[in-house]
Parts: sequence; C-alpha cells; structure tokens
Amino acid sequence: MLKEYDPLKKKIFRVIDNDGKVINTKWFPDLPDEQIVKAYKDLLFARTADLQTISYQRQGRIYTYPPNLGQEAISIAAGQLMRENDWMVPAFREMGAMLAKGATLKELFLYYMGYEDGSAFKEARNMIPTSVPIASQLLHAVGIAYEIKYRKKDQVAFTFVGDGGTSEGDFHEALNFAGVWQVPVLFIVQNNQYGISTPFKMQTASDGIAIKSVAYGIKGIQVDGNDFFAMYKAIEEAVSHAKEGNGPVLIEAVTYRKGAHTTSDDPTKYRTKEEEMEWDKKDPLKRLKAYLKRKKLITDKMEEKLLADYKKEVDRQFTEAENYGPYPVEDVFQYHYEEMPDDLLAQKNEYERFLKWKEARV
Amino acid sequence: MLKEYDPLKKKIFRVIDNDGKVINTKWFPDLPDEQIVKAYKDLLFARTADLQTISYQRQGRIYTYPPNLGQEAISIAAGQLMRENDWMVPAFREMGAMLAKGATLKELFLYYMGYEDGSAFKEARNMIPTSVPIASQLLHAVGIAYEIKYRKKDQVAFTFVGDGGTSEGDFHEALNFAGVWQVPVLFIVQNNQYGISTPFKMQTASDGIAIKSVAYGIKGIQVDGNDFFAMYKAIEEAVSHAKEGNGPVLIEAVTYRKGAHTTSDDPTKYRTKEEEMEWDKKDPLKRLKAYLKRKKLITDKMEEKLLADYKKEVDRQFTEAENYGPYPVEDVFQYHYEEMPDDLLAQKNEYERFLKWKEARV
Amino acid sequence: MKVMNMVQSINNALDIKLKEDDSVIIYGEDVGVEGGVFRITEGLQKKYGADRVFDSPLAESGIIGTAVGMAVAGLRPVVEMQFSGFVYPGFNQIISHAARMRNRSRGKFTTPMVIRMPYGGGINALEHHSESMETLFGHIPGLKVVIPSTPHDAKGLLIAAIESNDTVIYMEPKRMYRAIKQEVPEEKFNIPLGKAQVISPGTDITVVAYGAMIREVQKAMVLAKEAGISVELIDLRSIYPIDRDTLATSVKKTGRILTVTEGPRSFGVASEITQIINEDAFLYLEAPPKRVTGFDTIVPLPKGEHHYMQSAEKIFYELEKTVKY
Amino acid sequence: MKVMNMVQSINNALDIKLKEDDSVIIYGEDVGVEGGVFRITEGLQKKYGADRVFDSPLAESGIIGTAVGMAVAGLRPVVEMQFSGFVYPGFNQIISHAARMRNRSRGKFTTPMVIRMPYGGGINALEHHSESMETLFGHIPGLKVVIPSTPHDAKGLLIAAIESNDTVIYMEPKRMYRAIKQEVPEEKFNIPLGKAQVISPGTDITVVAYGAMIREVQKAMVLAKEAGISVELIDLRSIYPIDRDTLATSVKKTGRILTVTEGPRSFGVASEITQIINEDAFLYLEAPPKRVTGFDTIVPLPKGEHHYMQSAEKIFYELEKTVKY
Ligand SMILES: Cc1ncc(C[n+]2csc(CCOP(=O)(O)OP(=O)(O)O)c2C)c(N)n1
Ligand SMILES: Cc1ncc(C[n+]2csc(CCOP(=O)(O)OP(=O)(O)O)c2C)c(N)n1
Ligand SMILES: [Mg+2]
Ligand SMILES: [Mg+2]
Repeated sequence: MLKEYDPLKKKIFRVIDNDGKVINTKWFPDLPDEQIVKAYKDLLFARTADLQTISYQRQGRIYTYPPNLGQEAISIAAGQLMRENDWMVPAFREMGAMLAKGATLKELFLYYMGYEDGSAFKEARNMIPTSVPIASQLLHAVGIAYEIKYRKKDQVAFTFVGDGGTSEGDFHEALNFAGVWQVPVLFIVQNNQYGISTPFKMQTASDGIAIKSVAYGIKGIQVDGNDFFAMYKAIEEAVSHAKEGNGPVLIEAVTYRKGAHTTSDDPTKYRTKEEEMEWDKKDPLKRLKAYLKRKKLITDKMEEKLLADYKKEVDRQFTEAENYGPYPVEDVFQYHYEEMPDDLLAQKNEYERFLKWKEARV
Repeated sequence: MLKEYDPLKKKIFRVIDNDGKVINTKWFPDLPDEQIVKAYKDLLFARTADLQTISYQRQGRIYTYPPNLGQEAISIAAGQLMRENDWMVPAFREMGAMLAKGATLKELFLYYMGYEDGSAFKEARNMIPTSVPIASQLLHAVGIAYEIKYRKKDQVAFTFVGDGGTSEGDFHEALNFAGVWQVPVLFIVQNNQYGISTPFKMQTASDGIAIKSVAYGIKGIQVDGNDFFAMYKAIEEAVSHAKEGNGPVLIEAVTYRKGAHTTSDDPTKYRTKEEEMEWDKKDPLKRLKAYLKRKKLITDKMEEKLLADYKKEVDRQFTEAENYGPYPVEDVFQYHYEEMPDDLLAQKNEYERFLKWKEARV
Repeated sequence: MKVMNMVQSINNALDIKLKEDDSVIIYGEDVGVEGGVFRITEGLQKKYGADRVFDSPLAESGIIGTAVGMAVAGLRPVVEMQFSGFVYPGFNQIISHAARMRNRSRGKFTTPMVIRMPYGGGINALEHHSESMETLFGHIPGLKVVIPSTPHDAKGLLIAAIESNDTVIYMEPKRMYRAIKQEVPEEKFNIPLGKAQVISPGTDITVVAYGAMIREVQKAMVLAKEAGISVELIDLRSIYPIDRDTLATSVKKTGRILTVTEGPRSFGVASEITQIINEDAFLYLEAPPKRVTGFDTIVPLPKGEHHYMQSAEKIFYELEKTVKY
Repeated sequence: MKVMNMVQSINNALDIKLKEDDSVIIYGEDVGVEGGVFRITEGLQKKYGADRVFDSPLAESGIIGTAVGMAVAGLRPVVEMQFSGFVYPGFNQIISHAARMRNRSRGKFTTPMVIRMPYGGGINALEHHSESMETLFGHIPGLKVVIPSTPHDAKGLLIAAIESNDTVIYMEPKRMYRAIKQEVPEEKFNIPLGKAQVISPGTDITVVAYGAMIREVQKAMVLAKEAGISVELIDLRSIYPIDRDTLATSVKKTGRILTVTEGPRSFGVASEITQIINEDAFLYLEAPPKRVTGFDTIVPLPKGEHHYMQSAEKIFYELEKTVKY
C-alpha cells in the first residue's frame, strides 16, 4: 500500500467519502464492527470533552487550551493501533490518542489548570508529556526508537507534529536520523492547514508534507486525516513496515483545525467563513457516523444517550480536578534533580521562612 | 535543462568524461576558448596555493587549514559566473570562488595564521567571511536574497555547504524559507563524500542531495562536481532561473575531498587507498587539462611555466602575510560595537595597565 | 502626548520606523495578518505591505539567520520571537553570527537588527511561556540587551534599538503589556541604550530592577515607606552594556543594595551587580548586596507560579533585613 | 595506578562504563571509526560495536534530542559535541528538554545523559573553537555542570556523571588533554558531583578556578610565594551545583578571594562566587572579591589570543593587588 500511495504519485489515500460511503474497498481496513463503533464512541467522547473544555475555559476555570475539534479521527485511529508497550510522543493536540494510551481527562484538566501533576500521567505506559517547543519532540521519538532497535524490542514509537512544526530544523534532523538509523518510528503530521494564523502555503512551497519523505529516503504517505478508516489503514501499514525493520514512515494526515488555535486565538482574523464551511463537510465525526448509520450500527438515540453519559463523565473528572487543592512549595523544588542540591534546599528553606514571616504579619 | 535533469530522474549531469572528452554536446556551455583556458589557469593556481598552504602548515607557519584538493572545479565555475555585484556566502572550502570574488591569498593566509584581518576581505565586494558553524551561513544567503528581491536588484546570492552540512536543521530552514520566499539564491552543496570521517551514507539515507529539493518545492540538479563544464553550465542555468524570479536552486556537486579534512586530520583512518585511487581518475584538473590538450589549447611547457609563476606568487603573498606584524590590543576590543561600551573600554584600559606593569617587572 | 499601554507604544515605535525608513522589515511567526499573538504588530501589514511586515515559517533559526543576512545586505530587520522561551532553536544564529559578524569582518559587515521577544511570568501561561533568561544574552559578547519597564521607555528604547548599528535583544515584560497606561510622546524619540535610570531617589538602600519587577518594587516601597525606609529605585533598562556608574553612585550614597529579578538565581543579573558594587563601591557597603530572584528552578505552571514570583512582600522582607543588617 | 593524560583517563572512564553497563551508548560527530577529533573515543567502537559507539549525522540538535529520547527509554547516552562552540544548534534540546523532562513528568521520566564537550582556549584554533561559556549552562535550572582539571578528576567525575540520573554537562578543558600526565587508578572510582576541592591550603587569599585555569593559578602561586603570599587554591570542579560551603569556609579563613575563569567577564562564574561570598562571608571580607577573566569580547583568533587568556602574571598582578588592598 505504501508503494501504491508513494507520495510522488500525488494521490491522497482515502477510504470513505464525505458521506461515509466506502470508495476504496481494496484498502478498507479489516476491522470488526464493534471496533468501528468503539472508534465512533471514542471520537464522540473526545469531541465532547473538547467542547466542554472550551466552555470551562470561557468560564475562567482553566487556562489556555488548544482544541482538537475536527482533527480527532487521527488520534482515535492511532490510539487504537498503539499497543500498551508502544511509545507515544505527543505534540499537544492529540487528546484522543493520549486518552487511549492511559492518560485521564482529569490529568489533562489538571495540566490546563496549571499543575505539572497533570503531565505525569501516572497510569499511562510509555507516553511522555506534551512537548510545547514545536517539533522538538520528534527527536525524542527517534531516540526512543533507537532504544527499541538496540534492545530488539517489539515496539513502535508514535510521534506527532503539526504542519507548522515541519518548518523547524528538528523536523529535518529527526527524519534524517530516523532514516539513517532505520528505526521503528512513525511521524504523524497533522496538517490542519494552519500554524496559528499562518496558512500552509506560508510554511513551505512543497506539495504537501508526505513528499518530504523523499529527502530522507524513507516511506511517506498522504492520508485524508478526517477519514477514520484511511487513517487506521495507513497507520496499520506503517506499523507493519516499521516492525519489520524497514525503518520510519512519514504519515501526512490532511485535516482542518475547525476551532481556534487555542482559546486565546480568534480565527476570524485570518480565515474565511467559506473555507470553514467547506471543511465542515469533511468533519470526521459526521463521516464516521454516516458510515455507521448506513450500516445500522448506531442510531440517533444511542448517540443522545452516549452524549449525555459523556457530558456527565467529563464533568465528573473536571470537578475532581477542580478540587485538587493547593500547590505545595515542595513541588516547586523536588523534581529537578534526583537529590535536591544543598543550595536549592537552602532556597526552599529561605522561602519557607519568608512564608512564615508573611503569615505572622497578617 | 533543469527539467531534463530533474533529480527524481536520478541522472547526474555531466559534460566531459574522465579523459576530458565531451560526452554531452547538447549542454556544452557556450564559452570562448580563452575563458576555458582561464578556468584551467585559475584551477591550477588554486591547486598550487592549496598544496603550498599544506606545506606551510607542515612547517608550522600557519595553523589548521582545510584543503580544497579535488574539489576546485566547483569554485572555479562558480567564480566565473558570480558578477561583482552578486553575493558570495561561503562555507570554508571555496578558495577558488573567494579569490574570484576579490579575496587575496594574503588575506586567506592571514586568516589561517590567526588574524581576523584575514577575514575582512577589504577588496572583495559582497562576500561575507567564512562561516565555521556548519550550515548556518545558508540562512544568511537567504536573507541577502530577500533583500535582493525586496530592492528589486539584479543580483543573485551564491552559497556553499558540504554534504555533512545538509544534516543540520539550518539547511532545512534555509531551503524552506527560500522556497516560500521565492528568492534568488543558489545553494551549492559540495558533496565530497565525507564530513570529516563520516561517510555520506551515515549522513542521510536519501538518494543524493539534489533530490532533497523536492521537499521544498524548488529546483534541484545533481552535477558531476569534478567536471568544470558541467558545473559551469548548471550554475549558469540556475542563475538564469533565479534571476527570472523563479526562486532558488539546489545544486549538488558530486566530488571528492582528495586531501585530509584539515591539516590535523588523517584520512587513512577511515577510508581506503582503493577508493582514493578510484576518485583520482576523476580529478577535475586532469580532466580539464585533458580537454584542453586535446584541443591544443595548452601544452606541458605552458603548464610548467605557469606552475613556476604561481608558486612564486603564492610564496610572495605568503611572505607578505608572515610579515604582518603583531596583533594590537585595540583589535581585541574595537570591533564588537559601533561604539565601545564604557565597561569594555575599562577592561581594555585595565589590561593595558597590566601590560605596563608586566613590562616594568622584567 | 497620548495615553498608551506598552502594546500600543511598541506598535507606535514600529510604525514610526517603518514609515521613515524603508529598510525596516518586520517578520516572525504570526506577526503579519494576525498582528502577533500579543497584537504588537497589529495593522502594520495593512499599512506597509506584505513585503515589509509578514509571517514567516515556524522556525526560529530561520527567522534570526535570515535576519542576519538581511542586515548584512543593508536592511534593518526587526524580528519577533513569539515567546522568549522559543528563542533557543535560534540561539546559534544569535551567538555565532548576530553577535559576531562585525568582529569577524573587522567592521566591514554589521548586523543592525532587533530581536524582540516577550518574556517573564505572571500571565498564567503554559510551560516555556514565563521564562526570564536575560542573563544568557547578557553573557554573550557582541550583543546589546534592553528591557523596558513602561510604555514610554518601550517606545524610546525600541526606536534606539532599531537605529542602533549593533544587534539588540529587546525583551518585553509581557505582564506589563496592558498593565499600565501612560502619556507617551506621539513623535519620535530615543532613549540611549546602556543607561540606567534613577526612578525615585532615596537614602537608605538602592534597589535595582527592570521590566515587570519595577512595579513590584514600587509596591514594596509603599511598605518600606510605612517602615520608615527610604529607597532609591533604579531601573536598569539595559542588561548589557550595564550602567556601572549609576549603580555605584547610588550605593556610595545608600551603602546598601538589593537587586530584584525574575530569572533563576544562580549566575543571574543580581550576581553581576553585586560583583560590580564590590569592585566600585566596596568600602561604602554597610550590608551584603542582596538578591531577590526566582529560584534555581523551572518556572512552575500557573498554580505554583506565585511561589516563584517576586511579590511586594517578598521584596520588602529582604529589603528590611538588608537595611537592618 | 597507571600514568595517564586526560585523553586516556576519559577514554578509560568510558571504557569502564561501556563494559559494565550495556545501557551506555556513545555517539556524536566522528566519534566512531575515527575515535573523535581529539581521539577521546579511540578504540571503543572496535571494542563495543557500532551499535554502541557510532558516528551520527552532523546535527547537534539531533544528537542531543535523540539522546533525550534514549535516556527516557532507559539508556544512558554519552554524547559528544565536537567543540563546545558548536553546542548551540542543540541548545533548545538542552534547556527545554534535557533539563526539564524530570520536572515536567514529576519524576516519572528522567534523562540520565552526559553531554561531553571540549571547551576553552589556548590551542591556536579557528573561530568558535576556543570558547568558555559554562555560565550559560550554570544558569539553566535542571542541569549539572562539571569541569575537571586533571586526568584523575576527569575519570572520577565522568564516571559519576554517567551514573548520575540527572543530565550532566561535562566540559573538558581541551588545553589539558595532553598537557599533563598523572597516576590514575585503573579501577572504577567516583568523584561526587557538586563538591569543590581545596587543592592547596593557604592563609592570605583564596583563589578559585577550574579546568585549565588551575594550572595557570599554580604558576601564579610560584610568583606569589616569592612575594610571600600564601594562597589557598580551590578547584571548583562543579559549576552547578556550586559548593558554597567550601568557598565560604575558605574565605572566612583568608578574608580575600580571587576567581579565575576563561570566559567573558560579565555575568560570569566569578560574579556568582562574589555574590555567594557576600551572602555567606561578608563580615570576613578584607578586600573586594576580585575576578580575573576573559574580556567581554569574542576570543580573538590565535595571533591575538594571548591578550585574552589568563596568564600566571596576570593572575599574580591581581592577586597581589587584592592582598595589598
Ligand atoms: C519552538 C516554538 N516556537 C513557537 C511556538 C509557539 N507556537 C505554539 S503552537 C504554534 C503553531 C503550531 O502550528 P502547527 O505545528 O501547525 O500545529 P497546530 O497548532 O496547527 O496543531 C506556535 C507558533 C512554540 N510553541 N514553539
Ligand atoms: C555546527 C558545527 N558542528 C560541528 C562542526 C565541526 N566540523 C567542522 S567541519 C565538519 C565536517 C563538515 O563536513 P561537510 O559539511 O561535508 O563539509 P566538508 O568538510 O566535507 O567540506 C565538522 C563536523 C562545526 N564546524 N560546526
Ligand atoms: Mg497546524
Ligand atoms: Mg563533506
């Protein structure tokens, strides 16, 4: 399949159309119906959480949040294919995949409320925290994949980046190292057409991102990122490719950031309603739902029920996070070194003396 | 021509064979015989200077020097095509091009003797000094080319980098910015098969360097870098392309570093005699000479005479450099800011007081 | 005169320079159409065109490296780092080229460029968005490093920075962007780089600060006044070159000094000031020069940030101890 | 015991760790087949295989960033920067990740990695090959920064660095690589990170130095002795954490202190030491803490480098002034 969709052929890989009709039976993934329904549910959950998070932010109950709206199929597909053992190296717009890997919503909320505890992900195996400096995480995934190869482990490293991120030098170095080392890492580029306000054509003059794989002698594929089935199939193929020792794969997931960059951003400043409406037709949730409805695997009623449950669950976890409590002084200091250096300890003690003085003053 | 040699076709552009016979009449550059003879002379001069510099270094009369041996045709071709007005942004292995641009051997010697004055290039127009941090200079050339486009000037920016340098993030960012900005810059990669001891296959898994142009939506071409005519023609075409507003070109000059990386390096540690002998057959000076001999444009006697003159000239300039004199204290301080900050002036004064004290002590 | 906040006064400075000098070029991530995430460059692309004010690809080394080239070729680029915490991919271009081109070419090529970046804490931001790492730049030979504390100074210093033929790192205390408004002259004016300013004279102790810390010190001064302590407040304005004279003159009068900075403690600006005072006013010192700074830790996320920040009380606490020493 | 120079003792430390711990991986530019431009890793690829000791592509961010990933996954990468002047393309990976992964993940992920780099002047090198910018690393929270001055210490400190679960910047004074030989134990030993060492006790003045400057101070001590001055020499060994106790204890005895470093003066290590002494031993000070450092300039090319370097005479000159103060 990776051959058939060699990026030099400039064919985007797609399995269903905007109405959820299968248009590519040859590469329709081999999935039991329940798993497809599960994908739909997870997508619905992720979207519900996303929308509710935006509203919490509007209420001033969390700080800045980067919505996933419109891009969720990518994370859901990856999430289904990542084994417990595989590594996940996120950027910051992969809620669905992080949940699949064992993060909890509560933790994500804690993070956006301003606790580092929200990026410890205590129960998630082999997932490192969000990386804020764009594209820098890609190199970590390559290093992890080196360990996999060195230790001959049956694992794959998944990593994510945005279209904007492909302009950074670290994108280049990561793909180049991975190509030379031939390590099992999948680079998933969420090409959502914008880096904040900067449109894709201002990021690069190349014809998409997948084609950049040529520069590193590695495989690449351009996929309709709003098509769950296409994403699933492409990642599945890429995983086999990597596991068989054939090296990394660059997967370009063509999608659209339907919401704002973050809750502090206003997209009306830089894009048109028409464009948004055009992409609305390709919404991944709608398309997956249309597929399932046609197959009579879900009904509107089921959806209503799910939605109600999900809202409650999101709220429950949010409330838990809101009651997390104050931030101990200890936590400012204790995680920098295995053992706290004397001078740092002295700084902590000095600060605590100040706090006592302050309390006494009032 | 750039189309015919699209790097995806994986054809290297070559005009003469190893014996100096024309094998590609279609793209033989339109050059008067005198200019070809001039190229040969300049190449011979560059080589003479190079070899002599190595021997000065062995005598302990200069510090580390990176020889050009075997790669000179690239610089000579570029040097003939750069107009006074064009910009030259070197790496550090482009002696021929720097001389063509107005640098003097004396200056280069001063530089390798350890004087910054040797990188001021007083008479050279629009050439910035050698850049030691690999690949970082490419971005300067792109910024310069932006100015050319912004001011609508009739200029082109030439910049150079090695195969090793293509692994750096700055290579990626430079080509990407140039592609987006569509500015008149030529990236000339001297792919001499090694970055110090690291062979090309450890730098990248891609099929050569020219093909990386695809990742930036720009033109690229792979050229036999030891074929003066091919280099001349390719650069000539690239210049037209850039001047017509079609954006940057990536030129991969396939060559071989016949000498050591620098005078402190020992290539026997990491490559074979056989490999060296194989490449020796493709020596650019030999090939150009063979062409000219066949056309009866030079004779062995002419060459002998030239060589004798050149040696003398190189020695003359070297002696001048050797007599350059001591390094004034002033020069440590005076070039950091337009006006020397008070504190820096105080540091200088303090140091001068120390020097007086020291003198008095003896 | 017009009442402006710092966002407006910086925008105004850029506007003036764009207008009077067509070699001024502004670019960076999202500075064009959107006018930057803090709206500093708002409206400038419309006014001056997309070849003078524009969005760049997302690549800091690319931004700074191309600016070096533009500057060498005769332009005066003013580039923006979206946050100072994201300047590091471009660090090599700063330290290896922007700071060195003049010396390397013995004055033949200069890099008259300004790298603007919002820095500092107090805005409840994500990781990497609250750093104060001015020391790193102060230690690099060949750079000038400037930090304004008011809308007025922001304008005068930025104009001077753009007109300087040296590379200037211009750090904007983002917490002050909209925190205060002030009368600012509408016409062009310069504030010389490298000069500190005595903001309010006093006799018992010298307090040195810059950027957003000035306001915190001013709050602490209310407490100090209640306690009968007279503070001489100096706005450093320029991290490099540092204005030794103003510092030493003040300490010769007060005999005591406290420096307030946001960044990590060790190897910070406060230590340099202490060294300078030891060199220039040792015999006048009645107490050890004191520092109120961030810890040697990463700035905590918002819920823990108050622990890290310098408050009026924390400043007063140390100030009082130093005066009573 | 075996007589070794610093190249040999570092190679020996790497050899020991490669042998006893298969999670130790060494890579960087030209460290494999060639054994590095200074031959530090010579023979190790042959001995341990090309999957444990190898050449990387020419990309410092790539080297450090992949090392962060390896370390997170449980390896102990020891990577080489060919010269410290070329670490800057990788600066972002150091400051944003190697120094922060532990805190960000609340201790779940650690980055036990070592970044080795030759630094410092005195070898008649090209531009960027003679820098001493340890301050930049010292100021970054989350890093440890170590500098040995002898073959013996180089081994013990490197072994400790590799065994540390923190990220360690290990800077090698390249001028010392082959400058002296010394008896070094052949077996494994550790020197704890974060501890300074009193090299020779004295009573009149404390001199602090590290790396190649130790030897220069020792030469200056010959002149001091002639002048009847008794010097207590401290090898700092660790830039961060810095050993306040050893410094303060010494100054409480001598009353005077001089710090010698190679790097630029402003915002340098000397200033931090002065601040510490002011905080911890102010009342014992009989003269202002003095610094002998590089200038606030770029290190000149070889013909001018002697102006920049700290010589025995320059150290003695300042030392005598401080003692006579
Ligand atoms: C190195 C770095 N530079 C700048 C930023 C500020 N920033 C945060 S998100 C973003 C845009 C990212 O665009 P893209 O990679 O397309 O991802 P998307 O937000 O579209 O998912 C920018 C510029 C950053 N986080 N890191
Ligand atoms: C950023 C940086 N890293 C490392 C070095 C050290 N170094 C100098 S030359 C070189 C190899 C360059 O190889 P290549 O780009 O192929 O150029 P060549 O020497 O073959 O002409 C290296 C690693 C450097 N100068 N700059
Ligand atoms: Mg995007
Ligand atoms: Mg090479």
